[in-house]
Amino acid sequence: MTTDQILLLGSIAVPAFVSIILFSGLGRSESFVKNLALVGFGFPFIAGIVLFLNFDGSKGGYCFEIFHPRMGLQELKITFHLGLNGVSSPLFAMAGVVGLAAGLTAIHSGADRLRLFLALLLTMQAGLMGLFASVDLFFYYLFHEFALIPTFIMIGLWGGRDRRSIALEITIYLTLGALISLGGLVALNVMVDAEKFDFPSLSSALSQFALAESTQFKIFGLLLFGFGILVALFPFHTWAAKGYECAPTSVSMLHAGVLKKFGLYGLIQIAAPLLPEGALAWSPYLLWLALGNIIFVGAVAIAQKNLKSMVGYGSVMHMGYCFLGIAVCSSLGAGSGVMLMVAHGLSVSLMFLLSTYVYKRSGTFEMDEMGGLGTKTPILACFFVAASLATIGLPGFGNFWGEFGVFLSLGQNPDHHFFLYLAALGIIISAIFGLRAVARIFYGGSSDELLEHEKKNPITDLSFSEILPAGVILSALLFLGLWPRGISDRIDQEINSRYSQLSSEQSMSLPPCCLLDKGDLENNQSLSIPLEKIPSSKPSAEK
Amino acid sequence: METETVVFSLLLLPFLSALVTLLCFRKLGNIASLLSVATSGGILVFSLFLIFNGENEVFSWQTTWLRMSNWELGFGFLIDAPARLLLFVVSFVGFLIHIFSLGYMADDGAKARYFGGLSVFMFSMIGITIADNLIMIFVFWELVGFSSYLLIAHYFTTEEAAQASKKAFIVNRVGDFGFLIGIVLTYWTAGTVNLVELADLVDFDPTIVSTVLGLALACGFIGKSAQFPLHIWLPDAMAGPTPVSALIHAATMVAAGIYLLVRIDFMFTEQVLAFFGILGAGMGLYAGFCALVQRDIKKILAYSTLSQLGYMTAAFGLGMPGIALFHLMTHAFFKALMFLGSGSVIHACHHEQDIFKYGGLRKKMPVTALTFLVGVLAISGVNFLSGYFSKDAILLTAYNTNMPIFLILYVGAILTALYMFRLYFITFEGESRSESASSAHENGALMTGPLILLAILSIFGGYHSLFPLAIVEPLLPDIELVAAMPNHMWMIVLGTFAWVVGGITARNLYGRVGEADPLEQKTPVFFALCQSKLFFDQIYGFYVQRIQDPCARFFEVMELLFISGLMVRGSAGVAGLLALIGKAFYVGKIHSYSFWFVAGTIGFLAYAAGVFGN
Amino acid sequence: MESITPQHFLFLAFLLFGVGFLGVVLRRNLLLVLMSLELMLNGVNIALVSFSRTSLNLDGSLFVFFIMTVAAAEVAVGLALLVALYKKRQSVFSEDISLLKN
Amino acid sequence: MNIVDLLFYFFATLSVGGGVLMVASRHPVSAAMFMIISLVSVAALFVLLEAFFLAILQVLVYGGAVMVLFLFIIMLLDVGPEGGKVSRIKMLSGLAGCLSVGILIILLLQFSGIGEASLENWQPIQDSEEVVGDSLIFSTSLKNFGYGLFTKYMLPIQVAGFLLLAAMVGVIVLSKNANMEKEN
Amino acid sequence: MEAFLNFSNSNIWSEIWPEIVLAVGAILILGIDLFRKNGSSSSAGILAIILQATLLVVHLVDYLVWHHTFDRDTFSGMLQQGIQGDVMRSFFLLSSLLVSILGHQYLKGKKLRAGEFHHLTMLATAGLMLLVQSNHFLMLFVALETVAVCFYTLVAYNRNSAKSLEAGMKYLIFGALSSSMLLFGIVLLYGVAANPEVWGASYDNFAGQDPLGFQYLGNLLEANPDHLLLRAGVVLIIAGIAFKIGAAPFQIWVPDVYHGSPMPITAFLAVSSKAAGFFILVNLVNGPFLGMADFLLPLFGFVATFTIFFGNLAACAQRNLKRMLGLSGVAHAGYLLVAVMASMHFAGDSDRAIWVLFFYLFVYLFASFSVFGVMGLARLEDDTEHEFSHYEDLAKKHPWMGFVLVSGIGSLAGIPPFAGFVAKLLLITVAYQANLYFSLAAMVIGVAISIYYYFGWIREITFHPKPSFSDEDSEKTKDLWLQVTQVGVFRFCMLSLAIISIVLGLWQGPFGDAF
Repeated sequence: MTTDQILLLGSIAVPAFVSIILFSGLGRSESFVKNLALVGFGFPFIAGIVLFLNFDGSKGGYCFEIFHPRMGLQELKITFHLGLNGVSSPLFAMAGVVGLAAGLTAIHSGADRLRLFLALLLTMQAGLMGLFASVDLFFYYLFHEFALIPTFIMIGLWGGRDRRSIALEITIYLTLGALISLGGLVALNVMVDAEKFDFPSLSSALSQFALAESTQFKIFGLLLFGFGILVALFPFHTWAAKGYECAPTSVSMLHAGVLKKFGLYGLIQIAAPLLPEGALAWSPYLLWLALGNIIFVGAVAIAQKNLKSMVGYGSVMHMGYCFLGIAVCSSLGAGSGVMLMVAHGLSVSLMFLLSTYVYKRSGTFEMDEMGGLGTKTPILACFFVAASLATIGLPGFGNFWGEFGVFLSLGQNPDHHFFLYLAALGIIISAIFGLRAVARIFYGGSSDELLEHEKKNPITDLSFSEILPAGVILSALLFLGLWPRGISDRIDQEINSRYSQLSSEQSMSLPPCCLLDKGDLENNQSLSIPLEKIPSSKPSAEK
Repeated sequence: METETVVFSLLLLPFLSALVTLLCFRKLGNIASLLSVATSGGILVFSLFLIFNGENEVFSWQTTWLRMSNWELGFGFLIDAPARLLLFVVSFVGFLIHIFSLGYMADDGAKARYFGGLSVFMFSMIGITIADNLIMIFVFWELVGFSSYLLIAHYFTTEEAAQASKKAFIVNRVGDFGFLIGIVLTYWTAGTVNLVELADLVDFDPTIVSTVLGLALACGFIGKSAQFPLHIWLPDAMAGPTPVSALIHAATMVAAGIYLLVRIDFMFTEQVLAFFGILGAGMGLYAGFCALVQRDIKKILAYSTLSQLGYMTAAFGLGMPGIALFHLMTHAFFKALMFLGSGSVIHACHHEQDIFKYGGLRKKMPVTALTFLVGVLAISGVNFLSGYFSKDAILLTAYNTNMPIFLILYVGAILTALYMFRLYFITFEGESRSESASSAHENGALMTGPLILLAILSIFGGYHSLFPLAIVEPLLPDIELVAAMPNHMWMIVLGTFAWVVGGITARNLYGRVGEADPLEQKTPVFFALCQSKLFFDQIYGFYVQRIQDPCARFFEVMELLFISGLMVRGSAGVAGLLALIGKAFYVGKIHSYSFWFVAGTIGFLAYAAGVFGN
Repeated sequence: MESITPQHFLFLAFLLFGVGFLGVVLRRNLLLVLMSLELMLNGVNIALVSFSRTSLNLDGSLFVFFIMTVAAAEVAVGLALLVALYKKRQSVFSEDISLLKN
Repeated sequence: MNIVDLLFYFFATLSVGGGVLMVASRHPVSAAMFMIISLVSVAALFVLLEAFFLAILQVLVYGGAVMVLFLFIIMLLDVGPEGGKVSRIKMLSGLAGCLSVGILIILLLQFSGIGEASLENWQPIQDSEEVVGDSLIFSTSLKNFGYGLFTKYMLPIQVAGFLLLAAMVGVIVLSKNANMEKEN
Repeated sequence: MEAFLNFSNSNIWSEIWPEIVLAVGAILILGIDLFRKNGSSSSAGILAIILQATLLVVHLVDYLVWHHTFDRDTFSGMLQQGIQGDVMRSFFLLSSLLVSILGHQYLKGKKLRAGEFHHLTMLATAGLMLLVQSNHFLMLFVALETVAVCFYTLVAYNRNSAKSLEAGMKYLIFGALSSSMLLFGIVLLYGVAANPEVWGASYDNFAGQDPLGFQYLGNLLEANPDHLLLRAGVVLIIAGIAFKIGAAPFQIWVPDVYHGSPMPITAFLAVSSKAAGFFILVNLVNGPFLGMADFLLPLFGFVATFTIFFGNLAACAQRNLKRMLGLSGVAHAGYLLVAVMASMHFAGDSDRAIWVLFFYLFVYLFASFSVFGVMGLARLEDDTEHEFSHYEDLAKKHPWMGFVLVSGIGSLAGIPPFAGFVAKLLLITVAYQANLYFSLAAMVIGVAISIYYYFGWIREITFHPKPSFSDEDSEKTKDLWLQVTQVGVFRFCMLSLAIISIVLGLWQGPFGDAF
């Protein structure tokens, strides 16, 4: 085993092991618990970053593979198979970053029964790291469940208002989603006669015996709606805002930031490449639903007066872009979707973190009862403005590239132009609610309620332990925004090979410049063939 | 020195300055301000180096920024003639305004934030200037919007600034929405967004461009340059500090829209150009009327900016991008001058902005008054001042090519003189009409120095031959075209007539005023009409309050009612109802249970007998 | 036995079975319910014996023997239960024996 | 119609009639009496079918043991006729019961008409035949009966023994005095 | 005489040695109990536990080490023995061992006599073991009735409680009703099988065949899948078995009987009785009834769907936990019916689905006994009235009980780390392979609904009932729970059940690749 493989395995095993220690009740002192938990969150972070940097996508496929054929159900061809590829390694690193931030927040949250809280959160972290590291589809699902179940418990135990009923509702809703997607995965397992139940085997099996289009349509539909419920696809999104509003901050961060990417990851990495015809057949419907996310949920977000539910709806809204990226069925769309997933994971967890900071100072999430916090907490205001602008897709933050790429991919096919126009409206909608929140919370004068609250609880600016998690996430976002190539190259390499089937059908609509050599343009006198006559099948990838 | 090193330094200097300010000097306003001013000085030096070093050649440099599937985005620079001009304007005016800010913001509590914001602005503005592709322009375009947002919200504790900053950003986003779509469409029709390649491609195959594409791209310009119908944010943006208004909302950022048009002028069809002509002329006239009745000194200047931007647009629409740039340059000088002058006045009068509360300031602030007068004369088109050359070039072009546009522009010119002289007379002449005005006195050299420099430029800025060729190179072809046009004499007469009429009318009307506006007393209906600004603010207010927010609430209700209610709760309710029915079967009596067995047996046997059609 | 066919016996068996079922469904007296159950078993017995006879196969008749054993055992347990219940509830009517319900 | 037919119809009517009367009678004792009539007529039908041993068993086990047990319990508990007035709900549920069981019976009777039995004459019983293989031949003699039980059905018969044991233990458990257990 | 000898020689009693040992042991326990007139009856319990544990181990060693895996007919075709029967035998032995352990604890608490209890439990288990191996309808009937008679008494075992007696009465009446239906079904099959010509069934080679044996009936049904009388017989038999497994529309007795029975017997009913029913059903539909698969599948589909929905929906509204578990058991029966359907679909390769069924049953056993075991520890006034509120904060008061209970519920609900998830996964897989999409959809919806009540219970156990910022008076409520720390064996058993649930969820071992 190389160091990298140990890191990969450790990023799952260390948090899991720490959480077992915490569950078992060893070590009484609080500082021991906190330090141990820090180790549990720190290791995946370091592993994520190191593996991200060490990742070498030039060969394509998976790196740092760990394979164990005897672990898992032989019957269903399930094997234990870990590894990272171009799509999963950025997400893996993102999970590490958000996990550390959430962990730091939890450690300093002062929740009662902190040991249990940290233990559950670490279980979740282990699941999240495992999710993105799994090559085998069953373990991918299993790790997701490992991350999902602590969420319910944590919402139920440490949640806000109505936590018990909301925990129940979310549990039922998400279990339904998880079951449907499990059904889809099982269908894939059954229908494809592959050697193993992981992506490479499935795709090589499918390349020999492709499934019929109707079968693909059904399986993709199952996966789409199953994953869709988990990702809060319109109109199955109502659990999200409610749940995030109620959940403790660290849980909201991990769930909205990382866990929710499970479904999108599944669609981009597995469903669409394996079932290209199914994806194409579903694409028109998915486009409409994604539009529902952007326009409908966006409008709902505008109407919110509660900060946390606004953030919740906002995050649901931005999921619509990722779905659009999937719906266009091109490598550009999917790749941009992945970039957006990474950036969105960071930005939305930052938003949840900051709204809790605001809550700590103002004692409320109602935006009407705040105002003028900017003078009292300039650093918080600074972070909040940055996070809001990141969320609404300001260039310089990672979200912009994802969104822009999605828009660009929508432009490729003239049939999608209608969706391009409406989806682009989202940049206005998100600006409206994002800036409105900033204005209501930080600008203007303080409301009477806030002044009243301030008398009892003096408002202080962010402390170092609060800046640290926010700073970690924000710098990651800035890195993505300023040097998008850092992740786009990896994603591109992987996605291009996965989506080769899909994009071959769309090369017709490639722009003329891609079909021309640059040299021809410069001395265009020598070019005597009219543009129309250039054969349209000439592939673009051969640059 | 390698050119690309210089370009990178030029771009990164303000960025680093902003970053350092953010991280280290948040609480040390003085250091931050000095850093920022030094930065702007550095920018000026680098810019001049670039302008004069390039031997008038086009410099371009490129690297891959992002590669995704078949989309490859370069991060590159293109420093050609228009870029040099704008680089000069931005760095020079920017530098002066930085210096002015030192005085103006001397006792502000949040100097660090202010100067940090200025640095961000310089960074993004330079980015727009030297970007070599549309997506990069878009990136910096948005960043400029962000810095504008940041600086408008400088006095964020006031409700006005909070709303204005939000409005500016959102309205700009509306424009960017179209711009974005335009870029996407451009990419998929042309296959590139690189300006040079695009130009070559259009040259090679003119069918690529279309009216729709042009209009979509123009949306960005409309938003940023505050043209109809997205002009509403600019007057509100005056809530920011005055130097910011001078720099961003008068001299540079709003002009970036025109610059964008110039950069992609090959993308516009005849129809789009005609549209620009009408749009610009209309804006010139409309903003003039609005400026005529304003009481806030900065708002008058803001509307005047709108009007002058209209002139530039019209010039571009008439097919004279060089002239538009020319006016951009002169306008940058005199409008910055006037804004800074107004800043000087405001600063002296303890942030009083109502012109009817001023009066008689000429004696108390002679330098400011004099330089301001230069600005007024320049913008009114007084002969042989800078504004005269650029504006008359526009009018002459219009006269020779498009009579209706000329007529509109000409009325606008008279109006310009009228409201500018009105501003001058009410502010500087007559008696002091308030406590703050009477106690005003001249500001220090940090503030008057830039005024004087700008005044000199406002006087001589129109003589393009005075400038080094490297700067004015892009103007020359169009200026020569205009010079070759007929009716020069006739235009001199008409031009002189315009400013004389405006000036005399203003003298008569406003020479001696009280607290009330004499125009309101004489023609109340006309005044009210002008004051209403054709109800645009009301329309937007109506849209927000009566359409957008109710819509959002409606969607929220729909969500609660149908999705969360009917779909989720409803299915839960149905399940609950069924559960209760299921529970109701359990009455505990044996004979009622035995009915299930009867029913089951009947059902099974019936199935066996084929009753259900098997 | 000339005109009597196995159908006749089957018919009779069904009738007895049905009548027994009717008793189970209708009667509230648990004693009578138990009796009705016996009646149902009797119906089964008739059918069995007639089948056994028509096919000259002894298995059916042997089966009857077992059914009788089972019936007796069931009745014994049932009546013991009934007596115990009666001691608790002073009733053998099914509407009185309905503690277990929602 | 010969005498056998007549006997069949007679006993068939008697057994079904007894059953119906049993179900309909209000007093448990009279119900038990009707039940005995029904059971004995079933025994008679067994005789018609030449299953003499089973007929005797029927009378002994059912008529003798089971029904006596029933009567004992009826006496012991001193159960009276089913109570009081017939309420509307009871009427309705009774009606529904009759109706549904009626449907059930009709449905069942449908099945009995199946196949158009081709049996013209009942085959005579060959008592003397030796038992061969797994199939046991119908016989009136006890010998064959015992033979079947103790060869082929050896295991079931043992299990049936345990069944009776279980029933016995069950009855003991259920009828032991509760208080005595408490003392233990 | 020669024939007699032939028959006798085929009766190799050693083939059913576990059953014999159990039956003899049962009599032994009864005898010991008789002689110990008033002593504490715990010795009977301990004896039963030791006996069954030893038997279980020996039996496992017997068939796992000595590999009696071939299928064989014994007792002149009464039984068919083989690997599946052996697995089910160990299933019943394990289950009855656990019932004895639970019962031991229970009887001590209730001060009830132990001898008869263990006697009947062991007899019932012996009966169940014969039941699943029977290859002949007469054997099936007799074994079934033996089990039933034992159960009638066991359900009413707590004769001090009117509820227990009432449950016994209800179980008896409906049991008798359903067994007469089953019987009638058997008789109809027999009637046609013994003389096919009379009933217009086409089968000529019937001489010398056993008309109640499975093989012959299988051939007959395959030849006459449209014969109405045969169909009536088949559906009546299925109706009788549907009662046993608690499938709709014969599910109505389930909650009442579960409600009134003593806790160990509830578990026994839920696990063993149901498992036996399912195994018979699988045996029948893959043996004699296979020829009618096309006829039966729609019926099963309807029954499974109805069962799933009825069980889950009715369970949602329950406040009484025993009733709720009963109804959830109904829902589980529905899921298992899907596996039964899948096994019919595979015609010829039905083993896959059957092994899935086995795995599910084992998982269900572990989970149910965890749940009922912990529930049996509650010291309630009336031990049938378990409500959600009794379980408030159990995990905090008694972590190990909370752990066992949550693992049991989690496994029943099919939450991933627990074995129930893998069982459901396998079930979904075989259902998908058999193209049972409609039932699959019903199953998925049903599982989602079931989360409501399972999670509601887990919520009570783990989530602090009051908001975390105002937790006073949690000590005020009396602790309902026995301190069973001193009962090491019991605690050990419970914990190992929970751990097995988790281990099976992560590593399926022989089940993973046995089939």
